[in-house]
Amino acid sequence: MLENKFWTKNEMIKKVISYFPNGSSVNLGIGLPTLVAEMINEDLNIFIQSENGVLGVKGRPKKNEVSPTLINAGKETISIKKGASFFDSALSFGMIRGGHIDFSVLGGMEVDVEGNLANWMVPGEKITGMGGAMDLVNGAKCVIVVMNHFTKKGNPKLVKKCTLPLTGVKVVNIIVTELGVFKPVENKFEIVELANKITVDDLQIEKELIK
Amino acid sequence: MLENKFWTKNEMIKKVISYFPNGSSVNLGIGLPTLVAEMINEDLNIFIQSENGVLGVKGRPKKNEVSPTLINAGKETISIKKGASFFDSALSFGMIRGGHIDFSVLGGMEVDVEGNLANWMVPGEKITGMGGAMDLVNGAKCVIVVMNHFTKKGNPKLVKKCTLPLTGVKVVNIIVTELGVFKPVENKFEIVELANKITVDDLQIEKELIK
Amino acid sequence: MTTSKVFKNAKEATFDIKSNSSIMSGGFGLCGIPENCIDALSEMDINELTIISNNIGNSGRGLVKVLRQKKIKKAICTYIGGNPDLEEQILSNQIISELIPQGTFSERIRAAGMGIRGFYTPTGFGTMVADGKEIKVFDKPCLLELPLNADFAIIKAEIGDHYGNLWFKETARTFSPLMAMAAKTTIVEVEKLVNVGEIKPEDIHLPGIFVQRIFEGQNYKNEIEFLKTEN
Amino acid sequence: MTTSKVFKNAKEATFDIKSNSSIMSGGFGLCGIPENCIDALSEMDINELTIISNNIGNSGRGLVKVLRQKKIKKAICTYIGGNPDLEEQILSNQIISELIPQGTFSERIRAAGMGIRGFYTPTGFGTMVADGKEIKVFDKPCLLELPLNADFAIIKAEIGDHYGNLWFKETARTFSPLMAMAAKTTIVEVEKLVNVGEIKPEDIHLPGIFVQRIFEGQNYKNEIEFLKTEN
Repeated sequence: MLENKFWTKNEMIKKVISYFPNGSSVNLGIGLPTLVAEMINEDLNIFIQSENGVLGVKGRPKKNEVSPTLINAGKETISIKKGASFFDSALSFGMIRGGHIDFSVLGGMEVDVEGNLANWMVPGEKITGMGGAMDLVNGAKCVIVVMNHFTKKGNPKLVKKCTLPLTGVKVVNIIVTELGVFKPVENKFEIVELANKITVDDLQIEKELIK
Repeated sequence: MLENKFWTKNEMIKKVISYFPNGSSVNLGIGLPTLVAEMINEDLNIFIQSENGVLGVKGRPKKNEVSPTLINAGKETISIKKGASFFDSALSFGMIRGGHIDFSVLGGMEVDVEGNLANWMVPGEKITGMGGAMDLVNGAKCVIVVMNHFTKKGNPKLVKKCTLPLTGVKVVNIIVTELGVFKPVENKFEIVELANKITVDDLQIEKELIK
Repeated sequence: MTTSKVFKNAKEATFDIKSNSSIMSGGFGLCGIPENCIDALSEMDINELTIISNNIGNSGRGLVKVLRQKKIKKAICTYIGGNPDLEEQILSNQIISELIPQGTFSERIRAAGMGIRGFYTPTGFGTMVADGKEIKVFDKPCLLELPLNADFAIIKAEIGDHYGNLWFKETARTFSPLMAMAAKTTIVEVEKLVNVGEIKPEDIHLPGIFVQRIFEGQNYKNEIEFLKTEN
Repeated sequence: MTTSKVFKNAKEATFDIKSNSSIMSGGFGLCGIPENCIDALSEMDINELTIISNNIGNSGRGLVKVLRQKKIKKAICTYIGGNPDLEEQILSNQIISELIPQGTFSERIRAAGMGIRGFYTPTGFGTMVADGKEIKVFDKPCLLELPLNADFAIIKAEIGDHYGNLWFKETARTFSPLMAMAAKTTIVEVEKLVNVGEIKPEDIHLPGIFVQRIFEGQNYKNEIEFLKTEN
């Protein structure tokens, strides 16, 4: 079974976290990326921003500390760490768009060799909306896409050219899937690392797209 | 003596204040206009803004209440009233430029029949700088210029065409001098009111410029 | 001219909202939404509304109440995930929708309030969002984005005073102060209405000059969309 | 990579300011100015500075100290009244000056910090300020204004914590938070340095993400330019 060789979600998130230098700032997208807030080591002194207006997200609140006005961009209850701050959406996105956030970690539907990302709609079928994703990919210093390697139909999401409506053009720096870590470089996917016992064949990415 | 018929500074400021409806918001320029803050009746419930970042200026502080961090745009110590707020310069000027301030009261070197205003420099001689004046004249709903009627050389400051570098184009609504109240209307100065015993001749404005 | 901004309740404060009005509604998901004003809208005999709101309600609640009444002609928002009613009305063309990147959404609303007539941003370049927009190259190709304003803003704050000075709790601030700046008439509901002078002048999040009407709200649900706790 | 932003004093915090650096300096007149950093500049062997500050000091004090040392090559400011040293150096062409309307000055600095590549404003249309600028007509003719950034910002706050979260007193806030956003390296001096967590998260005026260095200042004069009191 190929699945047995896959990284778990926690292992994928650990790969993501391995990119963060001490003291850096990170915005986490909805879904899988929010796991970062729960798994990160406090000693790293990372400041997690959520675009609904908070810098200093810590993880989950204790049951008796839940507040309906303290949520992340996924509308989930959160807790904050010492030194956290709250602000309005213009400042929040200014922080993002002004280049003050070191890492944006977000999900993807497709990423292509040019670093183009699609993650907000499937025409005629599904509209999620771009939310803050278009701002994040153009504003953060480093964009990490963390996603399943394959679509529900079994096709790889790492493609030659995105077919879905784009979120951003030439914006993705790093891709983490359950099979490995990749970088779009010179119109190919550079393999940074593969999960244990995963082979290049397992990726099901066209050979000429692999660097 | 012509001077005996002039309005005093206090009378000029009273004329200015007579334009403010209950509850309106007012920005005061440096110099003479700041008298408004000292003379205004509290019952009028006017909110005075100073562009250095305060809404709710009251007047002068008591001696024992002076604070070096509580000043107006003229760098003079002030006091504030209940309901006052402090903010940064971007919000302060957004308040002005976004059309939220009802009245801008400021000084002038020249105003012409088109409502053009010059009040920030005399080339080669004197540079005051525009400070917030260019923003105020384009942002406030009503611009009131309060100034001496004559230059030091004795020429009227109400002119056919400004010769000094402009602060704003077609921006002045009302002019208050020690001789009267005027409005630039259809390329002339409409006389709204003259000080007691002042005649049209006393104004020394060219006849064809008077409506 | 009366200077009192204080109203009794949502019904009285929203008296002049009419069919075809454009309305900005504050909050994020169900957090910080103007519950009383939304209820008032749901009880009014109006339609063809343009609603400008990050989510237009979520999970069947908030503005979804008004959406299901088919009172909304046009929805201007940034995110539809978690709002299946909205997604369905959009996919079946029952509603006109305009999806805007959230940062551009915030900045366009701020621009309307702050007198900025247009601004350039790289956000959306090379995507559907760029369709029909003027492009100018700075360090990157950028889109010209225009101010977004409205007839009304309905927003909620934690504390407000009689002049309309506001203070927001935790992440409930979001778009609300910006919308207050951008709307012709801003209607604020607060958990707690206080006298002027009770909020420290440095700590006021929105000066009252941007607020036209204020009232103390009732029966807040303050619903949590996704409750997540430690283990 | 050390994560501590805390420095001992102005001299250590300004160590890498060099000749030809561009420096934004906060405050309005003498109110809220970074006195310690300005003193440090006056003691450094540097020149050809570009200074971006509302007044470049006033009444012989503040940045006038540096101005008189002829260390300033270019002054970008909004107001010269009350600063005869600056007026004289401008009129005698000893210094390059750029005078900007104060609202445009604020907004250009904010734009640099917030990633806005340009914006349109009617301020300055038909004046010398419009010279050479692109004009576009919206409801009124508007000028295209560009972001204003700098290598360093030196600012002062009343209270700051170790992460750089800041709180400003009364009217001392002015341009300082905006400059912190716009500069590559922001150096903050505070009356009082506190531990993280001591400023209420809602009441932080500037999140620490915009601050690179912070220290507790000494010997503040906090001079009053024009003392006016009741009768």
